[in-house]
Amino acid sequence: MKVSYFPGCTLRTKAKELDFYARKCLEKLDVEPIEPDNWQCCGGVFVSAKDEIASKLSSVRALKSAKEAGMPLVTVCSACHNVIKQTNYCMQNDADFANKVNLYMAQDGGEFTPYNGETEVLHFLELLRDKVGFDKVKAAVVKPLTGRKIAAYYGCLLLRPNKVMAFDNPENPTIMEDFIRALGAEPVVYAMRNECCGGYVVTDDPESSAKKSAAVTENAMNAGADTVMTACPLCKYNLSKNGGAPVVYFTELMAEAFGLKEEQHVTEE
Amino acid sequence: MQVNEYKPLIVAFCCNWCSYAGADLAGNNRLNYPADVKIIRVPCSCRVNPMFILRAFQRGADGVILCGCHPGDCHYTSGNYYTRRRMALLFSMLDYLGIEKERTRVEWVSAAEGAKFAATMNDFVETVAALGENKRLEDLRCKK
Amino acid sequence: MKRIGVFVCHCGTNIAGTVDVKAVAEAMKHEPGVVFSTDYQYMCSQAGQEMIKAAVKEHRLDGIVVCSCSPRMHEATFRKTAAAAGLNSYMVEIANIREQCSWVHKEMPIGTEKAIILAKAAVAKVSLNAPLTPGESPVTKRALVIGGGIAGIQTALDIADAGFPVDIVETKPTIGGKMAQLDKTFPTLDCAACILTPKMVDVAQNEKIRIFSYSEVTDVKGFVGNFDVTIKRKARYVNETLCTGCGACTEKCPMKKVPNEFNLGMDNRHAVYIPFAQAVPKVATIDPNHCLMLKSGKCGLCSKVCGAGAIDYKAKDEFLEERYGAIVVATGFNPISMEKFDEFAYAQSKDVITSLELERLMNAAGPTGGTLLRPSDHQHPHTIVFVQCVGSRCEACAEKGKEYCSKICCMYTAKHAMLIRDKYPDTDVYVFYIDVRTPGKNFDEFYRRAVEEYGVHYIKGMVGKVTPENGVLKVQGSDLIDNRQLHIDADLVVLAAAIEPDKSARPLATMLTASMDTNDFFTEAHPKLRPVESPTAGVFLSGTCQGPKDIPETVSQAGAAASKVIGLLCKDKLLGNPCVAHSDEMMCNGCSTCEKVCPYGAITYEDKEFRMPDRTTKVRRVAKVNEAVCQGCGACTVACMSGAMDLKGFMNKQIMAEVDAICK
Amino acid sequence: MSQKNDRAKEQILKMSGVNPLKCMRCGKCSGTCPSYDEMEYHPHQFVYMVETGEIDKLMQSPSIYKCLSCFACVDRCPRGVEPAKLVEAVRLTVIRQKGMNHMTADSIPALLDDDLPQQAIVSAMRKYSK
Repeated sequence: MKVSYFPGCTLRTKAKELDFYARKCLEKLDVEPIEPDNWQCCGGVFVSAKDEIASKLSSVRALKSAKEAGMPLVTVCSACHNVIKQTNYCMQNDADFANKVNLYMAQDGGEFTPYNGETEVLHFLELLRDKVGFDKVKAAVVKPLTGRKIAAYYGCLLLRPNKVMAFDNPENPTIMEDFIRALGAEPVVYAMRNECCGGYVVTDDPESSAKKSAAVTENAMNAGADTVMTACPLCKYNLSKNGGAPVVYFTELMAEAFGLKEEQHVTEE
Repeated sequence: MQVNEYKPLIVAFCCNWCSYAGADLAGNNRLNYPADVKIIRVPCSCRVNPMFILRAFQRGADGVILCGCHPGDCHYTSGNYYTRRRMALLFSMLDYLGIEKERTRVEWVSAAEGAKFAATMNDFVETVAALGENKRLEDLRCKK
Repeated sequence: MKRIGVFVCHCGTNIAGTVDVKAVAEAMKHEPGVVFSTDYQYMCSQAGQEMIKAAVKEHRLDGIVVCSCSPRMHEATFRKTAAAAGLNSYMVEIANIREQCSWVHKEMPIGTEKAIILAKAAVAKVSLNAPLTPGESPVTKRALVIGGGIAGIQTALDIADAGFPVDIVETKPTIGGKMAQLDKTFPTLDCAACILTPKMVDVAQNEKIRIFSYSEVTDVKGFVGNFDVTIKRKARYVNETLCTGCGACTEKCPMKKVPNEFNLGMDNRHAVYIPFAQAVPKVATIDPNHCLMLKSGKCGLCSKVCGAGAIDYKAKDEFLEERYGAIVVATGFNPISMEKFDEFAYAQSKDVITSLELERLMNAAGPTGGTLLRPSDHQHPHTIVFVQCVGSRCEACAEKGKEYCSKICCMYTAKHAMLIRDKYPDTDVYVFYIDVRTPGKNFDEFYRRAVEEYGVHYIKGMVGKVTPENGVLKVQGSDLIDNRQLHIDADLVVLAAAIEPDKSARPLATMLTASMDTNDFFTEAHPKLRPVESPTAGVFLSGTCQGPKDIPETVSQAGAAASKVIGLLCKDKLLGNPCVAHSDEMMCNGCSTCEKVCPYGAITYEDKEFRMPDRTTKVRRVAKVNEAVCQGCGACTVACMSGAMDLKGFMNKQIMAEVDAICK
Repeated sequence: MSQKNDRAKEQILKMSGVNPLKCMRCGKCSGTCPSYDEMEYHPHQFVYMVETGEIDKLMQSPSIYKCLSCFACVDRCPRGVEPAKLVEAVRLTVIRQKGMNHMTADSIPALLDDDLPQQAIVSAMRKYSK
């Protein structure tokens, strides 16, 4: 299977391991990730204002190139996923917005075909659940994470707004727990797993995000977790800074279970 | 609302049990739709003979809409299924004859869906108005 | 040529406000066949009807057009008027210039123009009307009540009281419904079981009432007066007539860990069980999903201990066919699933419960014997938070809850809060509310007592998140009056879940061809004037299947439905619908197409002799419509290729005339 | 209601696509908001004050920088009102004015620590400046 693979900027810098292990695992699962040419930053956060057009063009370009390649667009970072999926939803449902975007894009030069949200946007976890299958993930495990108690942290970006993301039940999601089970570990369910870590507000009011992150990790630890798992670099940053629990990316855990972690290490530059 | 003065002539066949009651409910709730819509009551949408629709177009109707109970809810159990199949055929034949598909429509409106009735009529009138007058099947002998 | 009279109604200003009624009456004078045309303030009034009668005599009218409200409103009225004036009652047509004209258009010229066109169409139709005589059909003097909750019980008792036999079909092993699960009832706080169980016994002992428990309606055919109903009696593996309800089988059954539905899964029952002590009928039922004998053939203990020899592992589902004159739907409600509201942690914590679960926790016959203990650790809760409107009053497109107000939650929450404070004064009780809705006799007084006498903390706001942590439920909510966010450490959180119609209602509505609203509540024939009748003749509505209701309202509606049923069953004959299909033998070619589309099997064929022009006779196969069975849908008229089939009252030429009048 | 600002109200409604009249004043948004205590005006007040046209007060309040865009209020609102989109529209109305950036490129170096992901900076610039 070939998929269009959108890494995003953070995965090229501070979150190299998220990307690195993702690719390693895909190899083992017979999925070939193909990076769109000249992809640009998704913008980090989706601006909900209807008149905000220019900042969403980079997402549309990635979507359009996936459409042309005839592949679903797979994202790993929660933030990229949220921005691209929400942008795609606007392209499908807001004719005025789509029209304006297409007018902009027509100026890119070359032969132009309008884009109207045809691409399927998948988060890496959705790819595993819906296309690869957790059975196949389970079968690829060579070193099951037996005995580990892992608390999945969803945060906001993967789940909300649910009308758009349609990722899982936003109040009682199960995809990450099923993933953890497939790796042989025990998932820890706790209420704060879908509450916000404080997000980008850390740049403006670090105290605010410290409070929120601490509440999340505390709830996870009290529920008996030894590790917190996330898909988002910013969540990882906030949670690691403000709580005692080790926070790891889901791809890293998967690589560990697949027996790929010892052999390969991210090279620090 | 219409910028031009052109008023389409719309004939709506409504089944007695669901859609006619839905139209009444739209009235009870004072939900406006254009007066261009004229309703003919039939016991069931399956009572609508294709001849009636052809006649309407011959006589200068610009659009014809059939409203019946939702599939599965027909007062006569299965009448609306006949409607659905018959009209699919008729409408594609009409399309072939030059009566655009947008001028004909089958819509399911229950007795509880006054709002849907009004919204459907607003949308249909707007769609037909955008197409302009139907001249294709009009029988000139009927013209005054 | 007909002599037609046109009568234009003002309906006060309802019509006259948007339609120039005088102009309509004037315009109609010039229509072919119209010999008289006038307008009047209220046509449906006594004076209006007298005016029509007088005009019929004076102008020798043989066709009447009334331009007024919807025919669904007053067609029957004006038909009676016509009959009283000596006309055939089917010589009347209504032009709907209120619901479909004056009420939906705003400007007088537009409304008037359309009213004139609608009136012309009615005149065109009535000039082709022919007198019709309805057929008669007998009435089967027996009623069916579907659902054995308080609504069904009350309806059945009232019908039986009038002397008519009634059958109750209930899907559960016992009648009693939701009310049997309740602890106390508002606003009088009498115990639900104390007032319900005597009624259940009355039903069991009433000679006129048969109870088909553990049964379902699987098919309905026929029409008012003569419904043919198929009832599936699910195999209960216990012979109902032999079982004495002693309970010996239950005691010996080794399968003890089956979640008990009656206590909403908060404790267990056996695989062979009697739902509760006062069950009616009091007979055991074997749950085939859990019975060892039925699943693996190894056990048979219950059969050994049953002194009456009632156990029958080979029992099969049975199907009964019965004929009824009237059907009452009383299928009731259920609380909605809390799956999409897990911000309240219902799936995560046993101590987050619904109000119905709380009823069982407070009930002396419930899993805790009536002591309020939290489900997780069986400790007494000291802080309890109630959340109102969980899933009620949700926007439709949110797809989480229900758009309507569930009506009963404000009152039962006040009741719960009050009872808890009464029994356990050391408990703090908080109620988060959006609005407190108490329209009912002694309802607001009751709610105020909860606040003033029992010290229940009512907070105007909503809970946003419940976080279970270290055995405590951290409740985060808003207090809009104090403009602050509250954080309460609670031991128990009770959700007032919205109620929805029972899932069996939708397929049943399809079988009965009774209409439903978008929320799957049955619709009434008229929201104000015919609230207990379905638009489908002979089908009546009782209780929450029609909309959210409390017990007093349900009981009054149940009685009202019963009186409507009695009114129907008292009749010996019913007049049918004369608007039925009719085949022109001279045109029919006997192709059988109409027979295939008829949903009622009303069309048969016969070989008939015809005299040919050359004086020979020829036998031809022609269609014949059974007018007592035909319901007048008209499917056959369109299917007929030779144009022989037509529908009385909605003839081809009549509808054509309407089309022509509109498109002129 | 002296502080009515109808022009800004119209702009904000258009930009956000929110209809505050759908609000039934249940307070669930403010019950769920994780940043409630940091805010001067709370989510339900944003809805109400936009409806009444008291936009100026909202524009001057630091509350507009406290919203996490976590969308919990949007998902949990029983009426589909989407308060977060109103907060965003008010904030954009402010920062799109000349010289009203809440955060500038100059202030970024001070924020940097070794682990802070780019995502945070990019997002902050997008949310806090034009």
